[in-house]
Amino acid sequence: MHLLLSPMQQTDRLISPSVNWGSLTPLLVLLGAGLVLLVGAALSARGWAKGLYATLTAAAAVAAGVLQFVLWNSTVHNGPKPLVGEAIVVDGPSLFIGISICAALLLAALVTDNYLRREDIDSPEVYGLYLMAALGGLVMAASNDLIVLFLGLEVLSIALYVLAASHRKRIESQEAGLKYFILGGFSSAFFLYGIALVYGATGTTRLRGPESIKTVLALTVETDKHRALLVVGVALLLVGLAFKVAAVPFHSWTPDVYQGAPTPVTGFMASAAKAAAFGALLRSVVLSMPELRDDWRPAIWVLAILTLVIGSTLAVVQTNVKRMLAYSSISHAGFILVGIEAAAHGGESGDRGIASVLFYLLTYAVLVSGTFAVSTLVGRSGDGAHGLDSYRGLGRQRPVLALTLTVFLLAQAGVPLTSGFVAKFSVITAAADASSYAIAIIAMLAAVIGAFLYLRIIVSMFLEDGDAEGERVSIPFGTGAAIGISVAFTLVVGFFPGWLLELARDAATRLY
Amino acid sequence: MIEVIVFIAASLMVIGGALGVVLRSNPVHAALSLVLTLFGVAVHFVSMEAHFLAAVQVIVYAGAIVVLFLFVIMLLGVDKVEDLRTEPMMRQRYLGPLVGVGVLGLVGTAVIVARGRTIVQSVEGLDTVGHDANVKQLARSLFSDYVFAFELTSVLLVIAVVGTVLLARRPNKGLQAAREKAGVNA
Amino acid sequence: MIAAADVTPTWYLLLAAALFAIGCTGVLVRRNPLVMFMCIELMLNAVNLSFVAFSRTYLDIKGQTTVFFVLVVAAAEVVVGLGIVIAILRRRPSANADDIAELKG
Amino acid sequence: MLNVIWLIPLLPLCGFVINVVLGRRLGDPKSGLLAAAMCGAAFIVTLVTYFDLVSRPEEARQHVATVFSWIPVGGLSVDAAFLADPLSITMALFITGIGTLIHLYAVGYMHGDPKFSKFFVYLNLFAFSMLMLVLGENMLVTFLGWEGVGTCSYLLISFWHTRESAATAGKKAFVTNRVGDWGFMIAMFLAFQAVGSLSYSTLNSAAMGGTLVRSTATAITMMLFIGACGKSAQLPLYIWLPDAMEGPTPVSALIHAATMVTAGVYLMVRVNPVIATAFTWAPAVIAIVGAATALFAATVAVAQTDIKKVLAYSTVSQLGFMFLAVGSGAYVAAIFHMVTHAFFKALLFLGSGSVIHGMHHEQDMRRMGALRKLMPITAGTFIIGWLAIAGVPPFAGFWSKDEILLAAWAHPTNPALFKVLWGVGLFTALLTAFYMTRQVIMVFFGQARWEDHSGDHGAHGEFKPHESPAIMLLPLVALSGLSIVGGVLNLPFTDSTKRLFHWLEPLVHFGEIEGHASAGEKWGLAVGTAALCLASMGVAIFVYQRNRAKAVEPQILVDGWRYDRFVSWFMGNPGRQAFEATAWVDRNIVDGAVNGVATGVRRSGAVLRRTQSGFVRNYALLIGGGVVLMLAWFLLRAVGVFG
Amino acid sequence: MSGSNSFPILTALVLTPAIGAVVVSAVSKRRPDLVKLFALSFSGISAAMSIWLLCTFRSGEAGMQFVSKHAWIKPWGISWNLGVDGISIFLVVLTGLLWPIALLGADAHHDEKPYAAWLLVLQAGVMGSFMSQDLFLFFVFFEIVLVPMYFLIGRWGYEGRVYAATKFFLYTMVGSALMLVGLVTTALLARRDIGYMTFDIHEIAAGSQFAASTGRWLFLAFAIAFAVKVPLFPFHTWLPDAHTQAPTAGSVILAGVMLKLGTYGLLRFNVFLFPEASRYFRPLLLTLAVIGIIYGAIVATVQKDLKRLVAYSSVAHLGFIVLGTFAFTSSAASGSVMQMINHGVSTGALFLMVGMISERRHTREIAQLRGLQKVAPIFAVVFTVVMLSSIGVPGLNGFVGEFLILTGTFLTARWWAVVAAAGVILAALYLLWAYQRVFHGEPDEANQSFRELSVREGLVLLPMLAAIFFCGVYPKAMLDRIEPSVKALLAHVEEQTGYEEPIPVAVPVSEPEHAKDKEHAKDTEHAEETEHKEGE
Repeated sequence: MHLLLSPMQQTDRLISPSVNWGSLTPLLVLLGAGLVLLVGAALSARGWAKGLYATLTAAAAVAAGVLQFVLWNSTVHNGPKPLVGEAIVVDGPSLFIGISICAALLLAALVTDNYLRREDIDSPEVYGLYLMAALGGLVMAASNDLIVLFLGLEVLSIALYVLAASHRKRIESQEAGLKYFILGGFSSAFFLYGIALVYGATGTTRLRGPESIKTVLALTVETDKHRALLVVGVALLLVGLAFKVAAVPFHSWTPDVYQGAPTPVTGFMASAAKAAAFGALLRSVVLSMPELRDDWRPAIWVLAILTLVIGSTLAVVQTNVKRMLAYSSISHAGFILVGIEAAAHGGESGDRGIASVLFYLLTYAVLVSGTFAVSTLVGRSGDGAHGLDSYRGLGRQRPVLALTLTVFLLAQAGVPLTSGFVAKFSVITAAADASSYAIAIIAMLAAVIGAFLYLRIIVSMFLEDGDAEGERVSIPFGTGAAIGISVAFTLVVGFFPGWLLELARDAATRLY
Repeated sequence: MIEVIVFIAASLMVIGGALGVVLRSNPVHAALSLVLTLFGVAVHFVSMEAHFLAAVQVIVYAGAIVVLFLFVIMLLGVDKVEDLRTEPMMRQRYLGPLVGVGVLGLVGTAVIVARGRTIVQSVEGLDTVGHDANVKQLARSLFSDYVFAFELTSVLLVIAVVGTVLLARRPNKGLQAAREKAGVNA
Repeated sequence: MIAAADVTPTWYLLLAAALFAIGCTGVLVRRNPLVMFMCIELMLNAVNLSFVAFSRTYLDIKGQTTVFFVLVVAAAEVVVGLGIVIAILRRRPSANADDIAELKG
Repeated sequence: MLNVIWLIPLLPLCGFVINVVLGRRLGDPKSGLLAAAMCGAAFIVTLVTYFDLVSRPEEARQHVATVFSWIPVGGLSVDAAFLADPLSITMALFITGIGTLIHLYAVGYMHGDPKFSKFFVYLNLFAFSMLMLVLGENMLVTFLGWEGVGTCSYLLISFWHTRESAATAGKKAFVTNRVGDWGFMIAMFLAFQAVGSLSYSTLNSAAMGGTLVRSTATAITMMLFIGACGKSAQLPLYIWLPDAMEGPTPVSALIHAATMVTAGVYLMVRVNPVIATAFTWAPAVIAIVGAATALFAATVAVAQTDIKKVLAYSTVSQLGFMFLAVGSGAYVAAIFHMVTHAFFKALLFLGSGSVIHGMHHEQDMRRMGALRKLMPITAGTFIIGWLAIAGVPPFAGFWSKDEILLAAWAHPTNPALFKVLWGVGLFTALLTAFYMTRQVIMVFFGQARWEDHSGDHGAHGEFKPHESPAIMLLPLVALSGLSIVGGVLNLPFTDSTKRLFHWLEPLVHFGEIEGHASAGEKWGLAVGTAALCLASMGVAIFVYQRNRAKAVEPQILVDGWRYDRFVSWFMGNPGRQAFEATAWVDRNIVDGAVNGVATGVRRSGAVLRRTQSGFVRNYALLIGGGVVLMLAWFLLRAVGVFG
Repeated sequence: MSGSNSFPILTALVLTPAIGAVVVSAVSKRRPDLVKLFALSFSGISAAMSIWLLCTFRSGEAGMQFVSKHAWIKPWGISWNLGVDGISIFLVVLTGLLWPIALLGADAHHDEKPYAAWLLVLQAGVMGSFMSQDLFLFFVFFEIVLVPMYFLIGRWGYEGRVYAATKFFLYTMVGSALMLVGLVTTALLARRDIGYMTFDIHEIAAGSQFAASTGRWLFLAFAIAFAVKVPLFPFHTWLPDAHTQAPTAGSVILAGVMLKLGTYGLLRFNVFLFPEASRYFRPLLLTLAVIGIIYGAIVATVQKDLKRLVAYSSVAHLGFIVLGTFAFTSSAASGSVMQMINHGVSTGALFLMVGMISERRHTREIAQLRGLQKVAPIFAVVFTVVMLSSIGVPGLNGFVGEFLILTGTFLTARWWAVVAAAGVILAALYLLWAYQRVFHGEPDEANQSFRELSVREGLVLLPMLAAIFFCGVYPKAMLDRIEPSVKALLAHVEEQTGYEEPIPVAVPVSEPEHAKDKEHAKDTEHAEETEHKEGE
C-alpha cells in the first residue's frame, strides 16, 4: 500500500505540479473579473457607471461559460484530464455543471443590477461575491480532492452567507444570513470531520485517479478492516452535502434563508449553489465510492423520499411565495436525489442517472432563476411583497409577466413541453432503468402535491378578483432580459430537448 | 510514561476548556475557556510532532481569532450574561446533549472498532528528526500537491474581507451625504 | 500492538470525538451567537486534532497540511460571522439567537 | 307489392316530417287531416299488401323486404328490414285502420287546442313506430318501434304538460316501460348469443329445428315476457296505464287501448315457437300472470268513478285475458281477442272522449247520468261497445273471450292449473260485464247529476252537455259496426269459418296447443258464459239503475288494492332515501376520500410546519438528529447489523 | 402502415389551432372584434380539414392512415408520430367539429382573447392526443390539455371554479404521474426485447414480451391514469365539480372529447400494449364499469343542479364505454368506439343547452326552473331529442352504441351486461324526472320570460342534431370504418393471449342472409391481411 503515499523525496527542489493554464481559464476569468471589479470600484471615488458592474459580471459569466464549451470540445478530442496535480479535473460533469453555474450567474447578474438600484444599495462587492461564489461552485463541481472540495464549498458558502445578509435595510436579510451562517458552519464542521475520518481510513483525500479513495476502496474493500471509520466518514460527508443541497432533514435553513435573503440572491442560491452541491455529491460520493454503494445508496434513497414528500407537503401550507419556492426547491432536490440514487447503480443505468442529474441541474437552474427574477419584480421596492396577495391581479396588470411566471411554474410542476417536464422525465427514466420503481412513483406523486402550490400562485395571478396593493410592477431591461432568456430556454428545451439530453449523456460518460 | 501524563494534562485542558465554552454563561469567560482548549490542542500537536501547526494554532487561533471574538464582545457589548438556568425550549436541553453523546458514541465506536487497523504502516515516514523538517515538508506539500487549494484560500480571505466590508459598512445614506457635501465644498 | 501505556492515535481520536461532541452540544444549547461560533471553532479544532492524529498514524504530511487550510477557513468564517453579528446589532437590541426568529413556518 | 311494405311505416313518417316542418303553418285542422290522410294511405297500402298476400299460396305468404344494413358489426348483422306475413299484416291492418279513425276523431277532439299540429306530429310518429314494431323483421327493428311507441306514449300522455299529473304520468309510463325494455334487451342478447341473429325467422326456425337449447328458450321467453308485461301493462308493471289516462282521449283510445298495449301480446305470438320450446312452466307463468292481472284489474274497475279509469282498468284486464290465451297456447285466440278488443275498446274510449268533450272535460261519472238523450249517437255506440265487451252474443267480444276461456278449460298438459285459471277468467268476465254495466248506467242512464255540479264549472253560466261534431261521431259509428260484426273473423262453428285461424296457422302451428274439448263442452261453455254475463249485467242494473242494493265499492278497490300507492310510496321514501344515501356516500365517502387526501396533506403540512420554528437552535438540533441517525445506519451496516 | 399523403394533414390539424392560439393572443387590445373572427376561422379551418380527413379516410382498412413520423428526441427514441385509424378517426373529426360549435355556442363574458386562445390550445392538445402513436408524444398531449382546461374552468367558470379547476388538475395529474412511470418502464423493458429504445406503440406492441406480472403492473399504471380521466368509479368525483363549474364551452369540450382521452387510452394503450394484463384485469374493470353505470345514474337522479346531473350521467355513460372496451368482442369494442362519439355529441349538446338555460336564468338549480316547455317549445323539443338520444332510444345515436356494447358484452360477460342493461332504466328515470321538473308544469314568473332558441343557437345545435339522427339511423357509415381497426386490435389480443372471441354462428335460413355471410367472410379476411402487414 505504500505506493499510495505521497512522494516524500528528500530533495530540496520543490516539484511544482504543472499547471495547464488553458484549462483553468474559466476559473481565472471569474477570479479576474472579481478582482478587477473590486479593485476598480475601490479605486474610483464615485463608483462606476450604472450597470457596469452587472455588465462586467455578466460578461465574465458568458466568457466563463463559452470557455467551458471550448474546453468541452477539447475534452471530446483529448479526453478528460486532471489539473494542477489532480486537484481538479476537467471532464464532462464538471463542465456541464460549470456551465449551469455560469448560466445562473449570468441571470443573477442581470436581475441584481436593477434590484440593487431599486433597493438603493450601491455595492460592487455584491457582484464580486457573486463571482467568487460562482468560482467556488465551479471548483466544487470540478474538485478531485476532498480538501479542494471543502475549500470550494467554503468559498461558495461564505460568499453566500454575506450575500444573504447583504440587504441592510431588511431585517430578515440579516436573520437569514445569521441562520445560514450558523447552520452552515455547523454542517461544514461535520463535513470536515467526515473528510478527516475518510482520510483516516484511506490515507488519502484524492477522489479519483491514481492513489485515490476510489482505487483504495477498489483494492481493500474486501478486507474490510477499516470500514467502520470509513463509513462513518462517508456518513458525515453525506450530511454536509445533504445540508448544502437542502435534503430533509438537513433542509431547515432553506425556507428561512430563501425567504430572508435578497430575492436575486435567493435565485442564485437555488440555482448555482444547488448545482454545485449536487456536483460535489456526485464527485465525492457517487463517483468515488462506488464500492460502498450498498452502504450509502439506501441513505440516499431515504433522503430522497423524505425530501420529496416533506418538501412538497410543507410547501402546500405556505402563503409566502418565496417560502413556497424554497420548499419547492427542496422538493426538486428530492427529485435530483432520485437521479443520484439511479446513478448509484453504476453501469449504463448509472450513466443515465448521472445524465439525468446533470440535465435536471441545468434546466432547474435556469428555471428557478427565472422564477425568482419574476419574484424579484413582484417583490417591489423593499423586496417585501412576496405574499400570495402580492400576485393578485398580475394576470391583468402584467399579462406577459404573469404568463412567463406561469410557464416557469408549470415547468416546475412538470407539465410537458417545458424543460421541467423533460428533466423529470429523464430522472424517472433513469430511476426506472435502475429498477427503482418505488422511488419513481413517490417522486411523481410528490410532484403532484407540489403542483398544488404552483397552482395557488397561478390562481392568485389569474383567477382571483381585485388587484394587489402597492405600486405597479415595473419590468426593467436587465431583469426582463433574464426572464426572457429563462423562458426561452425553458420552452426551447421543452420542445426540443434532444440536443441537451445528448449533451448531458455525453457529459455523463466523459468522466475522468 | 511522560507522554501519557502530557496527554492527560493536555486533554484535561482541552476538555475543560471546551466545557467552559459550553457552560460558562458569560461570553467573555467562554472566549477565555476557548483559549484554554486551543492551547491544549496545541500541546497535543506538539506531542504529535506537528510543531509548525502548534505554533500556528497559538498564533492564529489564540492570538487572532479569540482576540477578535473578545474584541467584538467588548465592542458591541454583547457580553450580557446568558441565563443558562432557564431554557425556553426544554427539549433543546435534553436532546442537545443527547445528540452530542450520540455523535461521540457512534464516532467513538467507529474509532475503537477501527483501532490499529489503519491501512498504511510506516514506510518512509515523517521526518521526525529536525523541527524544521516538519515545516519543510508542510511547505512542500502545500506548494506542490495542495497548491491549488492554497490559492483557493486566498480567494477565501478575499471573500472574508469583501464580505466584512459589505456587512459592516454603514448604510449608503451617510456615505452619499458625505460625498455630496464634499461635492458642494469642492 | 503498542503497549497499553503508550499514547496511541486512538486516544487522540477519542479525545477529538469528545471535543467534537462537546462543540456540537454547545451549538445546540447556547443562545449567544458568538458562543455558538466558538462552539463551531471547538468542532473544527476537534477535526484538526483528528487530522494530525491520522497524519501521525500514516506518517503522512497531508493531514497536517489540511489543518493549515482549516485554520484559514476558520478564520474567514469567524470574520464573516462577526460581521453578520455586527450588522444585526446595528438594527436590533440583541443578537440572541432565540430572538432572531422572524422567519419561520 | 310486398316489396314496398316499407311504404306502410314511411307514410306516417312523412306525415310526421311534414307536420314537424309545416305543421304550424297548416294549422288546425289541416295538419290533422294531413296526418289522418297519411295514416289512411298507410291503411290502403296495407290493404293492398294484404290482398297480395292472400292471393299467394299459403307457404309463400312471407316476405322480407330489406331496406338497408343497419348495424353490421362482428357477428351481429342487423338489417333495417320488414317482414310481411299474415301476423304482421293483420296487426298493420287494424293499426292503420283504427289509427285512421282515431286520427279523424282527434281532428275534432283536439279542435282549438293551441298545440293542435304538435298533437298530430306525435300521433303520426306513433303510427310510424307502431308499424315498425309489428312489421320489423328482427327483434331490433321491433325494439326500435317498441321504444318509439313508448316515447310517443310519453310525449302524448304528458301532452298537457303544464298539468303536473300529466307530466308525472308520462314519465311514469316511460320509466315503467323501460323496466320491461330491460327484459326485451336481455332477450335479444340471449337470442343473439344462441342463434347469432336477431331475425325472427332465424330464431323461430332454430326453435322449431331443435337447435335452440331449452333453457335458453325459457330464458328468452321469460325476458320477453318481462318486456311484454311492461308494454302491455301486466302485473306488476301495469301501474302506468291507469295514470296514462291523463293524456288526451284519442291517445287513450289509440295507444292505451287498441294498439300499443297489445304490442306485448304480438311479441309473444311472434316468438311462439320459442315459447313452445321453453320449459312448460314458462307459459304457465304467463297464463298465471295474465289471469291474475285480468282479475285484479277487473276488481279495481268495479270501484272506479272516473270514466276513463274504468276503461283503463278494463283494458288491463282484457290484456290479461290475452296473456292467458298466450299462456294457454291459444295464440290465435289471443290475436282474435286483440283485434276485437281493439274495436270495442277504441269505441268505448272514443265514446268516453265524446262524453268528456260534451261534458267540458268532466270525467267523473258521479257527475254524469242520463246523457243518452243529449248525446244519442254517442250513447248508442257506447252501448254497442258495452255489449261487445260484456260478452253478449253475437257481439265481437263474446266470440273472442269464449275462445280464450275454452283454451284454458281444455288445456291438455296441465289441466288442474288451467281449470283454476279458467275459473278466474270466467269470474273476470262476469266482473267485466258488471262494471261495464255500471258505467253505462252511471253515464247514460239514471239521473242527470251534472246539473248539481254545474256551478263548479265556473265561467260557464249555462252548462249543458252536447253531442260531439260529426267528425268525432263518424269513427264511433264505424267502430261500433266493427264491434258488432268483429266476431265473424273467427267463428267457431265450422272449420271454414275459423278464418283467422287458418290465416295465422302457418305462423303458429308449432306453438299452438290444441285443446280437446267435445262439441258439447264447447257449447255448454259458450252458452253458460253468456248466460252468466247477462246475469251479471242484471245484477249491475239491479244495483245501479234500480238502486235495490247498496253498491259494494270498498275503498281498497278504489285505490287499486293500494298497489300503486305502495309503489309510489316505495319509490318516494325508501327508494328515494336509498338514492339520497348513495349521493351522500358519493359526496362524503368517495369524494370525501379525495378531499381527505388533500386535507391530510395540508394537516400534515401544518404539523410538520412546527418543526420549522424559526429558532436556529432547533434547526441545528434537527440536523444533529439527522447526523446521529445517519451515523447509526452506516455504523450498524459496517459492523454487520444490516448485512 | 399506409397512408402516404403528400400533405401532412395530421400535423396540420395539430398545428392549425396552435398557430391560431398564437395569432389570437397577438391580436391588439384595440381590436377585440378580431378575436372571435380569428378564433372561428382557425377552428373552422381545422373543422374543414377534419372533414376532408374523414372523406379521404379509406374505409375498411385496419391500419394507421395519414401517418406522419419524424424523429423528435433521438436519445430516447421518441418521434413525432401521428396517425389515425378507425378507432381514432371519428374522435379526431369530433374534435375538429366541436370547437366551432363551442366557440359559437357559448360566450366568454370577459377576457375573450385569452379565452379563445386557451380554447385553441386545448384543441391542439386534444387533436394530438388522439393521433399520437408514440407513448411519449401521447403523454405530452395528454398532460398539456390540462393547462388550458385548468384556465378555462378556473377563469371563466362559475362560483366554485378555483376549487374545481384545482381538483381537476391535481386529480388527473395523480393518474398521469403513475402513467409516466409506467410508460417509461414500458419503453425500457421493451428495449430489452427490441434492442433499441422506442416509444412507438406499434413497435412496442409487436416486439415486446412482458412477463405476466410486469405487464400487469404496467397495465395498472396506465389504467389508473385513464380511469381518472374517464372517469371510472371510484375516481369520478372530480368530474361533477369540473363540469358544474366550467363555462359552457368547457363542459361541452370536457364531455365531448376530453373524457374520451381516458376511454380511448384504455383501448389504444392498455388493451393494445398489455393484452394479457387486460384479460387478467377484465373482471375488475368490468365491475367498476358496471358500478359506474348504476351508481352514476343513481347519484344523478338526486342531483339538484342540472349540470351536475348531466355530469353524473356522463359517469354512467362512460361506464358503458369501458364495459365495451373490456368485453373483448368486436361488437362491444366497436360499440365503445362509437359510443365515444355518441356521448360526445349528445352530452355535448346537453351541456350546451344547459349552458343556454343558465345563461338565460342565471341559475342551474332544477328547483328554480319550471315550465320552460310552455314558453320555449322549440328549445324544449331540441332538448327532448338530445335527452332521448342520451337515454338511448332506438333510432337515435345513443342506442346503437349502447346496444352494441351490451350485446357484445353479453357474449363474454353475461351478468355484467345484465346489470349494466338495468342502467338503461335509470337513465330514463333521472333524465325524464329532470325534464319534468324543468320543462313541464306551469312556468312561474321568473321563468315566464325565458327566451326561445335563437337562430344562432339553433344553427349551433343543428349539426349535433343531425349527427344524433344520422348515427342512429345509419350507423353503418361509422361502423364500416371503425370495425376493421377494432378487429385488428382484437386479433392482436387473440394472438398474444390465446383468447378467442366468441362469435355466435348465425343459422342460415334464407338466401340473402347467406350472401351477407360471404361478404362478411371477405371482410374478415381483409382485416387479417392488414393485420399481417402490420405485424411485419
